[in-house]
Amino acid sequence: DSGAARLEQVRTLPDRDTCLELLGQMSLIRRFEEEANRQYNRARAGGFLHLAIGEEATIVGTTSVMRPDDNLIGTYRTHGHALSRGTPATAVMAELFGKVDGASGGRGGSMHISDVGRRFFGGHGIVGGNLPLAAGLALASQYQGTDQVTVCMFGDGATNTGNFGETMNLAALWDLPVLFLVENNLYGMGTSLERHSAVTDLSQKARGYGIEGERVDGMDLLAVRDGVSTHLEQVRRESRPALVEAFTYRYRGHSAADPETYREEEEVLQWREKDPINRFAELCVEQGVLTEAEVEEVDATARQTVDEAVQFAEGSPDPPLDSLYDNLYVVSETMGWYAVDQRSPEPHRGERSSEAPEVARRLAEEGASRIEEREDHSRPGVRR
Amino acid sequence: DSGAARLEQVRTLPDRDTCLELLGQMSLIRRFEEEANRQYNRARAGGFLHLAIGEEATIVGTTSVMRPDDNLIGTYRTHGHALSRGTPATAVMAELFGKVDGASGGRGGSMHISDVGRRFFGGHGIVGGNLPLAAGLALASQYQGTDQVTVCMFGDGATNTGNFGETMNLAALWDLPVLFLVENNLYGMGTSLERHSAVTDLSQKARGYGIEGERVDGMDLLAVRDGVSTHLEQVRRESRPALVEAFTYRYRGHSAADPETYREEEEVLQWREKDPINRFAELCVEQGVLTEAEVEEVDATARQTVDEAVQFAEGSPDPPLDSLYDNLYVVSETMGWYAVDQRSPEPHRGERSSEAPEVARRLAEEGASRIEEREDHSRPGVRR
Amino acid sequence: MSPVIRLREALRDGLAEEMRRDDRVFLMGEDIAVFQGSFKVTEGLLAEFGEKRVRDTPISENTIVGTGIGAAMGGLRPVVELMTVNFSLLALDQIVNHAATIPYMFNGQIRVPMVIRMPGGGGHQLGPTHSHSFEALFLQIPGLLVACPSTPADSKALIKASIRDDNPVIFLEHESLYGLKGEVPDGDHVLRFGEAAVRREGSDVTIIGILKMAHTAMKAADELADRHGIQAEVIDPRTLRPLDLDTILESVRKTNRAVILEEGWPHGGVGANLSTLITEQAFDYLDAPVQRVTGADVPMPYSKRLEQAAMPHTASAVEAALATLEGAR
Amino acid sequence: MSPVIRLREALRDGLAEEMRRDDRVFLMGEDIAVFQGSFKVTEGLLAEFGEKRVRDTPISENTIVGTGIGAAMGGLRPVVELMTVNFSLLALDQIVNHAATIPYMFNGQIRVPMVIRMPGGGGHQLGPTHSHSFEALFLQIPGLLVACPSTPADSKALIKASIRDDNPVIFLEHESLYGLKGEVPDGDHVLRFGEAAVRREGSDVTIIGILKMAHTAMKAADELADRHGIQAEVIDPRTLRPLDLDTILESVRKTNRAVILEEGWPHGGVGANLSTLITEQAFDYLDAPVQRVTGADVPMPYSKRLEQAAMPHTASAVEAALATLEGAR
Ligand SMILES: Cc1ncc(C[n+]2csc(CCOP(=O)(O)OP(=O)(O)O)c2C)c(N)n1
Ligand SMILES: Cc1ncc(C[n+]2csc(CCOP(=O)(O)OP(=O)(O)O)c2C)c(N)n1
Ligand SMILES: [Mg+2]
Ligand SMILES: [Mg+2]
Repeated sequence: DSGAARLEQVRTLPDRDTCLELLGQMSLIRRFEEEANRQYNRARAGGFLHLAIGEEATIVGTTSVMRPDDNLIGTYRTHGHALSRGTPATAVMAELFGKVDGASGGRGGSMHISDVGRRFFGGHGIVGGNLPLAAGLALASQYQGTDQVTVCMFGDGATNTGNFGETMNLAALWDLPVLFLVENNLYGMGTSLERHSAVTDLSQKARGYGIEGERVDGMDLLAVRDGVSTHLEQVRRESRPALVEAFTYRYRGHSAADPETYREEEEVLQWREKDPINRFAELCVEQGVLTEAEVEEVDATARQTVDEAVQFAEGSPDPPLDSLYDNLYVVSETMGWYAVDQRSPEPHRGERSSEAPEVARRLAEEGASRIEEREDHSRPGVRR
Repeated sequence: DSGAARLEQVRTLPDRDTCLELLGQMSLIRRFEEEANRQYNRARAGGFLHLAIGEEATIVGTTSVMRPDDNLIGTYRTHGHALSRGTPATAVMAELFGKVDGASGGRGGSMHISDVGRRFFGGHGIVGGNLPLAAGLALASQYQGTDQVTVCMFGDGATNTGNFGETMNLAALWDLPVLFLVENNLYGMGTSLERHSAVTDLSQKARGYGIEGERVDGMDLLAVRDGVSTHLEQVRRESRPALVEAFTYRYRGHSAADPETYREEEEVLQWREKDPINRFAELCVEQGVLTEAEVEEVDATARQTVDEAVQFAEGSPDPPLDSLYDNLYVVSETMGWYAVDQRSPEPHRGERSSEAPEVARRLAEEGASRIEEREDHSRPGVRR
Repeated sequence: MSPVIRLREALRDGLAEEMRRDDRVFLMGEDIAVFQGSFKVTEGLLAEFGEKRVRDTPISENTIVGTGIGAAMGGLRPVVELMTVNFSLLALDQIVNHAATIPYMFNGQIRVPMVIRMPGGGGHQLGPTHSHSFEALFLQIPGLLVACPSTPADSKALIKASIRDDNPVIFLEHESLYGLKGEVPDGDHVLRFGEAAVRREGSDVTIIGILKMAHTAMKAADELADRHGIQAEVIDPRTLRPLDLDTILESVRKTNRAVILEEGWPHGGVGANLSTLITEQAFDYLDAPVQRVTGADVPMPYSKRLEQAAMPHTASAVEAALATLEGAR
Repeated sequence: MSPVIRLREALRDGLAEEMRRDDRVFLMGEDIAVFQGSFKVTEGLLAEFGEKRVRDTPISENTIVGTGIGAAMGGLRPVVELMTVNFSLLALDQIVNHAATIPYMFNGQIRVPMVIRMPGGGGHQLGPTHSHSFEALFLQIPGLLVACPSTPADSKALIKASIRDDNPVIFLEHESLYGLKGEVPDGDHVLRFGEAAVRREGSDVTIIGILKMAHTAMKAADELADRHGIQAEVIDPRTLRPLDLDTILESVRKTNRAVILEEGWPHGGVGANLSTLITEQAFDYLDAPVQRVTGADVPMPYSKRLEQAAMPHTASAVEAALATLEGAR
């Protein structure tokens, strides 16, 4: 197809500064994810942890051709998306630590990173849930007459959700300026593409709804940049949705708790051969744009940024307990008050924000019971 | 396409008895729907009333090539589907009247006709809701190793529901023996096809999920029979799903309460030209299979069947009030009891079945208040 | 005297006024534009505001709501109509996991100023899939506001408040009330959330009802006065989130008795919640257990006779009120 | 003595035994086969029963449940796993408008014998979209049975009952309890729906809790005894539909006090329903208003500290119990 054709031509690198920038972003994502995994195993980060190691070219290739005022929305695997949009590693790491300085104030965690100021609208835990939101963001741009494009990133498994068909149809019907970017890493959790999707050429699914699609090599930064920018600008020009399927792979398990019994080590090794970061770095050196030493330096910088992020996150305080009910509602003219206890004089325990500190004190005493829980079930996904 | 091609060949009529049978079924549906509308306007039938006048060839063309042990499931526009599956007109009319002898015991009404004995699994009020049910019925056949096929009928508007994409994918992925039959009558309520679906060739939507589709002339009984039987038997042989799009039209409003401001009378008249019943009757006479007189007689029989159905429905009693809670649960070994009042000694009013008759007596006294309601809002869909 | 109009017209006027007032306000939903709304609430709005601001959608509930959420995140103020509350079950993921959650989850970085209108309720023989009352479901969800007006004036004032408010609002309408006529004052009247209305003063028993049941409560109060010489105080909460519990408690502390009317199912219902709140806060004032009058615990049957038997009525409300007074007189 | 196994193993054994017993029983859900279940409940079942009876599905919640319903209508006995209860919101239309409704709507012509398993609950920092407790939502729906076991033995006996039962069953599991060990008697033990367990006898106050809260109730009872010399009776309803109100009322009539623990949101919750039922039926026996201990009225925050502050704990239960006894001693 045209994509494959173009692939051969686009071996020309952007200017040196851009190359440094791109390599830097991919390296940062890689090192950040590795560190996040360490911190998770040390129980500094809780919940589920979904790493994008191996998908760096898909992420950076996409975000690097977006305009700052374009919108981005993604899934629960979006540490890298935030980083490449410019969210400081400190804020992302602090979010994993559940700290007050986290990107979402410690409210969302790994699955719900957000940075609205940089037009990264999250970070969503419900598979397929971000598709209609993307359509809405695009509708807002269209309605307001701007030429912003909304990029909506989701996985191969998400193409089986009802939201996929509904949103493809609505976006096509209303000519919404949205680019759907499928991060096809060949698995939905432990279920391989051909075992979860009747049609494995995912762009064909979109075509059924009148949306043009193209597959790009998600392990090749230049190919992703070329494919995405081409469609992104077409979407911007013609205000019509498009779908790009980036063929990529996650080296790690679905989440940090994944025993990975569903695939062969051999398969993972083969994909590691195509490593997007090495591949790009080698190309830069080959073409004399960067030296080996500079490549080393880029990686060293990434490592240091991540180390600083960890220090920052460790130093950042927990959200204050009396902030428990903050930002649940906007109080205004039309809704002058709200009360977690429905204004009852004797609130039910656990309902009144001012009681939170009390609850906390109790918890301290209860430490034992909670520790026992932790031991036994704190990683619900893991076999014991 | 192949359908159009074949269309020209299939002008040969089946044997005389079959012709009589087919014409009889279409006439019965037509006369039944007309009478249902009259009864609705007399408030003998309540709720919403969705008529299939104009769609008789699509219905009969499909059901007449199914085996008695095949499964059928449809929408809220399925009086005709039940009739052509063999459900007595008396039972369907009694259901519209909400009587105890109704096909669903008066529990379901016009939108929820059912006749499980004849493998008509309803009659479903939620658009798109019957698609997964059909996949499940087909799975049961596959699991049990029978060669039954499940036919799932739904409208053009239903192809925009999340269930459509989800079910197409699952049916294709699991090779389920299900035939999806789209009754494309060009409108979802008051919204025309091109205003609700980005792709108006609905079979293309299914192709996106790996399901072959074909469009047939839904106003031509022979074309429907040919197209459906071809795909039905292929589904049976190969245990793979297929989709047939019957291009048809409803002469009447979406429901009896529809002012039809969204389409031109002219358009309706043009479609009436293609009337499926006249068309088939004329063909039968042309080819000397039936005489004018016989065609008249078929219609007269249909009218009489409908008159008898009305008499039967009028004579059938309301469901007894103390049956209000019947069939809510199956009581058995594993669930020895259930109580609408949670076995409380003093049930909340309206909760205990034995109280229902009391409630009824009260209602009689309250007549006035209810009548006022009727006047004012008993047809919520109608402008006042 | 203010003009007398129907509730559906009051809603339409409220929508139109807010659309004139704020360009960011737009409507989307199934058959709201060309068809003018299956209950004719949006009649005439396409003509006045055009296709950009009055948008027909495909039948895609979860995506319609989700698109509204995204549009709100993008700076617009969508009013989404779900044709009936029965179909909101298809959109509950977007309503709960997204609309209600995002402002809190992203720690106030962004808001979801949208309204989701939903007609509901029984009484028209629409059968088991089309007769739900889900007030009790929505009042559970933190992050949502829940409006349930019962009069034309409140409907207009509350839809205006809902559109101006920055929180996601579930706006419940009762299909039986669209034709209801009432005085609606001209001008820009906005009703704040969390302010119950005392529809009738009385000292013997407090009767609480929302939507259609607010009217049933008034009928019951009249009958109690006429036939039994009992003076009931009638309260219409008007919004369930936030809930004006103070006004309710004040009344119950005066009457020492309460009856709650709701059309929905009995278990975990609006009545169960209110009964618990009242009992917790006014236990020592209660001379009798709070009584609930609810719909029957069954899917709504189609048969008119069965449907009416399954629905709560004035007579049941009167009986419940009398039960709270047993022995008292 | 019976073997001691973990709750997840008890569930798996129950599933396996019923699958051996009845060929019509099969499992379907996301990642239950090759991945062996995200909480490892279905571990080993693909190996024993093969792909026909242990089926991985795409991520299509509404269709997964609907396909289960259709298969049940077609004569099979599906056990559908929704990966977590949080995603059940996407399937609620099929659960409520179809599974719960069809047997009634079609007047008993057909049944929907299926089980829908859903892990749920908070405490693992899964954040606002992944920590829901929806017991209060499902108990509202007529036509459904609702099971919520708290021990390995009950889990096995109830999953077996659920599979054999001809009604659609919502089977709720708590993610914190999968690792819990307990004695599970060998052999074919089936627990009937609607039979609460009295976990501990006591005369001073009745504490009621389900799922994880059943254990919190026991801890609170121990603390009440050790530190305050108060004897609490602890009841685990085990099923919410039907609900064994008799056992609860019997206890409350004895203790004259009740505390209800639940992890979910306070408004319209399990506690609100139980508190109302108890107050209505045992008003004259109550020496104090029924107390509720609930989760906080917020989407569940990720921060461990905030999450723990939002969840109910033993200390809150103890305090609530003491509140019912204020003045009494
Ligand atoms: C609606 C919904 N169902 C199930 C899940 C559980 N879940 C989380 S991620 C995932 C797999 C998604 O796979 P894919 O879309 O390919 O994205 P990937 O994780 O591979 O990036 C599943 C099933 C969920 N979060 N939301
Ligand atoms: C999920 C859902 N949304 C909306 C409705 C209201 N509604 C009933 S029929 C209908 C139009 C359906 O059109 P189509 O699928 O083309 O079937 P037709 O009525 O034309 O036969 C709508 C919107 C519904 N019943 N269910
Ligand atoms: Mg994937
Ligand atoms: Mg149609």
